[in-house]
Amino acid sequence: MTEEHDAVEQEESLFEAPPMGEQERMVEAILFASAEPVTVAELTARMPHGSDPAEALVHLRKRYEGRGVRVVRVGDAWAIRTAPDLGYLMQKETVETRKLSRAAIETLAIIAYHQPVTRAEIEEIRGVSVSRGTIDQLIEMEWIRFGRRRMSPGRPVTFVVTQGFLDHFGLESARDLPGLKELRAAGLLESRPPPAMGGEEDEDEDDEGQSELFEE
Amino acid sequence: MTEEHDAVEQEESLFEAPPMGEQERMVEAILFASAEPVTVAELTARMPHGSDPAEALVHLRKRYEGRGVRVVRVGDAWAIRTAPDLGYLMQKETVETRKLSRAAIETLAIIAYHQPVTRAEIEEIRGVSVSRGTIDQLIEMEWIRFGRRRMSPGRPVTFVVTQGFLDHFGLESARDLPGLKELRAAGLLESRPPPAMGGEEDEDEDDEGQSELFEE
Amino acid sequence: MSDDDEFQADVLSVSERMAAEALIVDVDGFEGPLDLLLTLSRTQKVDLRKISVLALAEQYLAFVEKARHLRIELAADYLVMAAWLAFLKSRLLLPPDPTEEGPSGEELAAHLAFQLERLQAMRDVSARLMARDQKGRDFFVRGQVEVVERRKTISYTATLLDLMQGYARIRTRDEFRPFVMDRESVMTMEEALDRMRHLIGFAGEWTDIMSYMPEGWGNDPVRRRSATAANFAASLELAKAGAIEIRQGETFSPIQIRRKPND
Repeated sequence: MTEEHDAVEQEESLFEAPPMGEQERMVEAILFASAEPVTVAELTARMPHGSDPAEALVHLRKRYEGRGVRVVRVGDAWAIRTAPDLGYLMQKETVETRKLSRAAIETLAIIAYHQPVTRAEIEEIRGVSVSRGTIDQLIEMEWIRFGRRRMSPGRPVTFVVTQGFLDHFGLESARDLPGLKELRAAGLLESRPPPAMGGEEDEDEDDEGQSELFEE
Repeated sequence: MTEEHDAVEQEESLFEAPPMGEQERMVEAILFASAEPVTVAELTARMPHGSDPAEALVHLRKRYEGRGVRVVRVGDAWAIRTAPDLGYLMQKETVETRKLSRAAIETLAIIAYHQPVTRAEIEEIRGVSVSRGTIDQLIEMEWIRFGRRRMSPGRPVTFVVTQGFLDHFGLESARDLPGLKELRAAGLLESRPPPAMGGEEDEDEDDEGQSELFEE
Repeated sequence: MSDDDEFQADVLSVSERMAAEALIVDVDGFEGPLDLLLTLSRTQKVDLRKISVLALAEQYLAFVEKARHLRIELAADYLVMAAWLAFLKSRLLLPPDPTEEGPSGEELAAHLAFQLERLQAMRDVSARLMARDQKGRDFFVRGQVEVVERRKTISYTATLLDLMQGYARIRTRDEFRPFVMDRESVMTMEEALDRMRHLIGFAGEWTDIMSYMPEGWGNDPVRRRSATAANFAASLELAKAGAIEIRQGETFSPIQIRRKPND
């Protein structure tokens, strides 16, 4: 097989091989268009007889030195690849704005209205446990941060809202947040007063007892 | 949104943009990495702020002149393609394109040369009705798409050719269609309504087909 | 119309006859009258701009005649075109009648010539277009595409309104609860039926339907109303099923029920 091939090659190489510059172009085009790295044998098979792809590759490789792409060896094959220092261009940054999840909004609201507030208190008020992810997300967004530890058994950490939070929501302070009555007046609450919560006032932040009102 | 973006851009452009040689490398890497043409806008978005990909493209295009691959313009986008004279080396990469019927080819040509053109106009030119399948096939191949509706009774939809069409036929723009100038000079792209049988004069219809061809 | 005689003669020429006959072999090969006309016009072997529309009309009419003679079904549009060309022919042959309305024969002929020239032009450029270097055949795209990694930065946002509504939602959970409590004050007929089925076994004697009031439902007026209605509806169901009997002494007097005595 090889002998036969050689014989054919010798015979054919009697015809003039393309100039090296042309061969370089050919290698360039083949490497560019191939989905897989291409071996020298394959290049030889595809190029006109008498071509010397190995030499063409040397030239081509040199030509691409310092360029945006490089001619690289992959095993015993060759390919054109992005220069490693430009890999970052192959990323496309897109910013997608999403609405905060309901759990996160509620947690944030409780912290804003009740700060400083412990995780246990948040859970008491929401009636469901608060996932770590929700807290982490709000911290990462820099809308909440850790406050003082509560002077109670276990000395739990508390959460408070940040200046970033106030800036985002256009508030001077967390005290500017509308109270329940105002929310109701603004139509944000059902106007029907709950029988059990008749005379309820807006809460003070540190009124721990109030959370009992919200137990299920 | 745009203002915000501009503001950011101006702010950022206070930082020095990379040297043009570097920008050329970046454009090179991005174009090499993509099979689809990349718009200047996308290049701008992916490159460091203050970059001028349009200028980098001029340099890059020159650099690849006469090489095995070329930097080509496709509408408002750019791509690297193998030099057409080396196509014979690529039997392996050849994609078997679906054979188009004569009706489909003529319909495509009519849309390309007369765009934006309505179905009725295509039928007028070909003298036969255009089958749905033909239009569907061309749309599916992403060679044509719907254009604006014509401001005439019934507000018929128009068809125009796509960037994919330009890319497939190696055209920089629809202006580069072969023989376009001659056709226009010969008045063969005018929409000339048949002499009205009612005896009324030909209305001076706005020759939308022609004037709009070059807006795109 | 100086050409008239000349083309009249041409129409009868042997070569054109032959050409017309050759065409008849495959009518389906034409995409329509205009396509056929374009093919016919080639037999004139002149620039399409200098074509004789009259001669063309003659050729076409001869073609249609021949097709009819050979009993070839011609589509309606071929016949429409034939009729139109016959009309055109008469206009071209007769001296223009100044009283007649409508475009002159020359105008009509010029338009037909334009249509043919335009169709031919589109065919020519179709061929030129398809002869261009094509992607995937003559030039090629990058084989090893690098996937542009889309790094999505998600920025979360909320408005003050979201915040307030979120808070309101939690703080008014008890206000929403009445919907649950409402249900607690409601006795459905199914519940009453279920209950009464069990109890009725012991009701051999006439008993006031009100005595079936479940415990704790008699004091709250809301609950009492609901339970009464449910019990009454359940009683009717049971009576319908033949399980109990119902009676009422007079209007507004107590309703009594008892188990239907076994026969």
